[in-house]
Amino acid sequence: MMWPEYVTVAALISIGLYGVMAKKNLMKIFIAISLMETGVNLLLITIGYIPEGTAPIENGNFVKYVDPLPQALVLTAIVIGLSVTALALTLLIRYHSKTGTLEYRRGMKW
Amino acid sequence: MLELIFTALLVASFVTLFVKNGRVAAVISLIASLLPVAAIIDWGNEFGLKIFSFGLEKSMDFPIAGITMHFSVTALAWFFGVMIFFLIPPIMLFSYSFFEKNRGFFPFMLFLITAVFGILLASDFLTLFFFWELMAASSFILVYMGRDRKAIISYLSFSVLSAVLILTGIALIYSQNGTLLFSNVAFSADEVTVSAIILMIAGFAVKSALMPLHAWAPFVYSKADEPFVAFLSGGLSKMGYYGMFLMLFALPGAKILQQYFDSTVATYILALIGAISAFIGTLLAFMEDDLRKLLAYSSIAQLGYIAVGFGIGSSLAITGALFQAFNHAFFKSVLFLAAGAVAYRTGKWKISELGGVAYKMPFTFMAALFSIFALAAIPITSGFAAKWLLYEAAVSNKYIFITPIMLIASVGAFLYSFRILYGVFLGENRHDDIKEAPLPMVAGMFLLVMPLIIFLIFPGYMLDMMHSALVNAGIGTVSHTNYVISTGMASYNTIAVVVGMMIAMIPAFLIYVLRKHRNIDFKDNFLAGEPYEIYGHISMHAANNFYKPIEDVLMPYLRRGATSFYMALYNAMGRVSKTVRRIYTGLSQDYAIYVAVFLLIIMGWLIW
Amino acid sequence: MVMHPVLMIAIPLLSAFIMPLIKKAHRYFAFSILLLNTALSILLFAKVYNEGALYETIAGFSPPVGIYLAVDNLSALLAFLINIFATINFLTSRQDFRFSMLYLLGVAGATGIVLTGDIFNMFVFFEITAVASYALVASKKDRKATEGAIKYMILGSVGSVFMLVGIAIIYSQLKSLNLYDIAARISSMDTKMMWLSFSFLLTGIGVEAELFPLNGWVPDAYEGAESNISSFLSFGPSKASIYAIARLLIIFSMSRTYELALYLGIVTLLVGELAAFTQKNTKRMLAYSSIGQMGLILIAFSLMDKTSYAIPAAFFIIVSHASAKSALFLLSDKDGFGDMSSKYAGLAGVLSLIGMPPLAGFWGKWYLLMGVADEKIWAVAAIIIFSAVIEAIYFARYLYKNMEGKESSRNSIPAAVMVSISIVMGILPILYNMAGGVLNA
Amino acid sequence: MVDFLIKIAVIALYTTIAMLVGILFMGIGRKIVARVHNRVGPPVYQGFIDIAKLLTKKTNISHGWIYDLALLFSLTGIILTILFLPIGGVKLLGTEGDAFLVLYLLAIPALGFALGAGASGNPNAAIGVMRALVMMLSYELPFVITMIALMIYYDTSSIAQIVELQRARWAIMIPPFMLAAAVADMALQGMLMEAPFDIPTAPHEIASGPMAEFGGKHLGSLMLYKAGTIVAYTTLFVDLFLGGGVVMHDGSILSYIVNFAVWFLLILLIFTLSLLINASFPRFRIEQAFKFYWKYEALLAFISLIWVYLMVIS
Repeated sequence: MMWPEYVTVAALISIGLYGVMAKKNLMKIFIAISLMETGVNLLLITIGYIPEGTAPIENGNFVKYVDPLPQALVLTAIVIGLSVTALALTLLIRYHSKTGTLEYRRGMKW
Repeated sequence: MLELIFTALLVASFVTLFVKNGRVAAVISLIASLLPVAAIIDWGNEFGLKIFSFGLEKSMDFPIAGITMHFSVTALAWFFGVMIFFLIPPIMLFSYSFFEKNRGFFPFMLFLITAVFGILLASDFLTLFFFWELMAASSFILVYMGRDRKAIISYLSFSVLSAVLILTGIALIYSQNGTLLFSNVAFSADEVTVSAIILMIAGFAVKSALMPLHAWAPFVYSKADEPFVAFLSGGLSKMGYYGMFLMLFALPGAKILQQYFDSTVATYILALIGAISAFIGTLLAFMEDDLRKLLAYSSIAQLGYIAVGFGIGSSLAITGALFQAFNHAFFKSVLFLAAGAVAYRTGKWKISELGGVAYKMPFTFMAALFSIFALAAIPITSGFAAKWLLYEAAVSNKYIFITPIMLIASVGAFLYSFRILYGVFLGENRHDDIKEAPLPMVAGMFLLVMPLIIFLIFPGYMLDMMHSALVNAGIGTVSHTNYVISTGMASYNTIAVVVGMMIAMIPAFLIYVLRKHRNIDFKDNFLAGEPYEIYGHISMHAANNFYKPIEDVLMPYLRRGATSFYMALYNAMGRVSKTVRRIYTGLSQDYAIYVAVFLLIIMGWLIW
Repeated sequence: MVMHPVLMIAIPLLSAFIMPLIKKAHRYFAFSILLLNTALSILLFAKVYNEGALYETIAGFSPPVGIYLAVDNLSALLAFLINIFATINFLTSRQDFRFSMLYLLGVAGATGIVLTGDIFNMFVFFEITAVASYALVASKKDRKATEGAIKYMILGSVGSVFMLVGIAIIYSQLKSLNLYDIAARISSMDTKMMWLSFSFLLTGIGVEAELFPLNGWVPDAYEGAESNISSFLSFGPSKASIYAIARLLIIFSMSRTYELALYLGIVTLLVGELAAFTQKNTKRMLAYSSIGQMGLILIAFSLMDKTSYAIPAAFFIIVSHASAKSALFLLSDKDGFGDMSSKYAGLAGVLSLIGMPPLAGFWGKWYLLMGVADEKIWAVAAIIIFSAVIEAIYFARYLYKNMEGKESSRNSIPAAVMVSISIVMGILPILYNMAGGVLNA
Repeated sequence: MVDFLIKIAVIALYTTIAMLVGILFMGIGRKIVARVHNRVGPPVYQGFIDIAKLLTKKTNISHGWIYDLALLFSLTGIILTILFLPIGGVKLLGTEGDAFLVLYLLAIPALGFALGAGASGNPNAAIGVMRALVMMLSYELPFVITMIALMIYYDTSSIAQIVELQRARWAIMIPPFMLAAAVADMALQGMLMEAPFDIPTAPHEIASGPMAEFGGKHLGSLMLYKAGTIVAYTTLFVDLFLGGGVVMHDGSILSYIVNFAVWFLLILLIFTLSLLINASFPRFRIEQAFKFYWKYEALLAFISLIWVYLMVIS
């Protein structure tokens, strides 16, 4: 049982979610989202991790190794997260140029 | 051959969509609209109208890959076909002059005809419903061209209501029977079938503008193009009754209802609703100032009688109902067309603004006069025979509520008849610069008046035409000769009425002929020679608030009608909607909270 | 003819990145790619229809480890729909090469969601579509578009995180990402874990599939975006996602999940239709109406385990909604129907949405109510009737409001073509052998 | 053929007599009202003088063919109605139609009259017609209900048949029909347009109401129509409630004469009753009349109908 990892995952996602729910500043919201993504990446890694396992590379000592698939998944997820963050930042720049602030003010509603 | 007729109608519809000139489109439509008429005449050889035959098949299975649409003509469909398709060529003739530009009336009217043709020929529920919806769609487009907000909203919503009710009914029947073919459907007296029948009848009642599902009719009738409204009131409203007849008698729904409730209460309610429609419709009609709205309420009233007939359900009543349907198809079409012709020349709809049109448009007036006689059931047109049959049926079944309501509604018809006659056609001549409607219009109206006169003298022919439909449905027929209808209660001899009238006319005629008279403009008479111009600013036409005294008495009772109920419902829905929209606060933080809460809730629900 | 379904994903994906290189001819190039993709989807459908469901591995790994495409009748059809609508919709584009690029990415992603047989792959395609959509929404560059895109993005990212959590939970239990493999072994999962992963996945996908209450972004993004992009959103990502939810339901094939989906569908339907009822802004109204329609589709899918009408019903509602709503969004770029074709396209679109023949919506309504009546769920029937009437009212108002238009829309011809697809599908429901067997039973 | 000619002759004879009786009644009516008012009044044959004068006038003015329709329709319609009513047990065409037919035939002259009034172009005439029509709507409701009660009781709608079935006992002898007859008599008051329901013609108010513009042969024929209505309505009442005045059933010549005499006395009685009410009451406004008929009269009529219904089904 690797409870510290899972607790960390839960904490990261919860903090991120709290940030998304509570923060007014858009930058902070996107930081919170990044936090959530990190949390879920950690979750994936943790799932694939086997205590005292080696890297999944054939080198003679190929008996107990960590699951390679989650690592591949995490790589993909990180890339996606990066692209989302990049896009988010460009949008924030535009938002700032349109409204002069990053504090979210209600525009469209109902 | 049958599919050729469908194809030809659709092709004509498609072609007219691209014809800009109204006259050309009218000619194409007129020719196309003769096709179903020809088909009806051909089938007439089997059902009692022997004119000519070219050997059209009577049934057809039309497979579209996996689904087969079943078509076959029944005696009932044939009778309704006579009622509806004979209306269309005169209406098209009328439209020849009415539309200079083709604004979309002709293509969708032809589409509508195709749909009606399909409904009448359908012999399974899928085909019926498919064409029913096609009818709703194309008639909605025609309503849409009337450009009125209330008309569009009410027509579409009521059409959809009717469609979903019918569809639910069909689905229930299918789930009970596993078949959609009329011939294979076997009803049994259980809740599902009974609710299916009631749902479908409610759905059909929307189309026939039965109260309280009539709220769309005044708006639609008063705003769409006149030729279409003539067909809507004359033809399409009968489709609802076709469906009802199908459900109640052809597939014996009435018997099932009777078995299930162990009494005739369900059909009695239908009859009562019909009578109340007739009554309230009449009251609303004579207080109306807009000519088309008046005619709309009058349609609601006159159509109510048909429901009474179906509700009573005896052979007498159903004969009367079908007869009334036939009459209404023709006289109401003429009235709407006449209203259209008047508006075509004067551009006015308000009765209080019209007046004296009869002096300039005598032929239009004559056509309208005849149909008003039919509407008021005066025994010099066929309108009386139908109502007479209904009264006989109601009295012989000892319906003590329905009979007086029907009768008094019919008396009320005199009131609005006079409102039309006086307000529009008689009284002060306010239109010196108009002339008679164009020939095609007048010809169209007179063609439509013809049946009313023929079936005045020979109501027996009408009863012969519906004979096989009634026999097929297991309903007896009324004993009759060509001109005598006899029931258990009394008999009605049309020849006696006609000959008696000729005899009775002698003294009046002698007085009229023997004493010469000279014509004087009425202004000279009652103004006693004073120049009319000094009264120019005073209206000599007592048409504003014509029935004001009785309106004051009745209006408090009629104000809270079905329409205001629907309006209240609409407003309430609007308030609910505004509340619901508050959910979308526009704050992403709130949305994130929703997501989190949703996650927690479904997690909780699933795990515990 | 060698027909590998992966081509349908790979070709637009690759050509999307070629776009910046051929700035000048980008529109023709992108259009021909979309056309090619449509042709491929027809071939794919023909193949699947004749030979049955198709399972193709990619890059030589065999399942359950390798990436894997699974195509059955419905997914081939949806791929076809997405591609053909994308092709037609593309005709209206007036933006620069960046638009073409993002658009192709979005189409590739949506097609991928439909065709994939691997749950992580599905996630990746979701992200591709989503990122492309965020950017597309924002491409209008005004304040509203930016705001809509930001909201879309926030919710979409949260959703994707949840989806990934769900995938991780499944993987931790079954060590498999293959949908069929998961479906086969789902019962061996720990029940709590199973429900946990289902909740996360449903929440994640539900954001894209516009389910209530995850759809806060929908009205804002649809309102803010350019009209052809709103149109894209309504036939592309949303339809692919609702299909993904249907697959999810099949995988977790439990009566509780279907029940949940039914409730969710009903709530979504009611909220969407009611919210649309008084909405004055046309695009927003159409967006709310989309939400309602998604609810209807979900209701249809939720009856999958009970009645054979469910899938045809859902399919026809999808067709009707994808074609008609997209057409209406296309027409929403101008106030009112300025010319004949937009008028008739608008009319036909509305008639299809409220289920009138000969349009696809008719068959959707027919099969749905047949299914509901078959199951005798009266409350659902009543709610469908109620929402149909509500829908009729606000669409009638929409038609009235748009009756007169000063300027004719350049989108009117593509919109008319889109609607005519609904007509074709309505007249020939049967091409797909899905409507069969009802009358002949 | 001979039968047919005889029938035509009988019809002609009876209608002529009926019209003459009607004209006579007009004179009697004026005399009675005058006596109640303590005046001398015109002679009993004043009606004949008036009509003869009007029909022989040299200057006749018309306002077009629709205006002439009034003349044709009103006289034709009322004579036609009389043909379908059994008079003193003689069924002229009474077996060829029924009570419903008679109700609707009565509408022909009314509508023709209304057409003429409308065509005369005088707004006062239109207002008069409006009042007449509303009055019609008012009194028809109670009247129709009583008629339905009779039809249900005798299980026939034919007036001739109803007269036949009253051989043993006149309808008015049966308790519920006493009530019904009282109601119908009040309705008759409206039908004859006597006070308190005389607002449609409103003799002292708007220049004779609908007839404002009529003169010469038109007015003459309208007076004939008025005479006809007196006979028609009172006969209808007598046929429905008083057995048509039939007291002898053996079919001899004497029975015809006796029956005719009884019929004459009965309609005179009914008419006199109506005149006495007329002479002693002021006038209702139109909405008051409407309320009176639809509230109280209709209620009473309905009570009698339910009473009859219960009698029949038990």
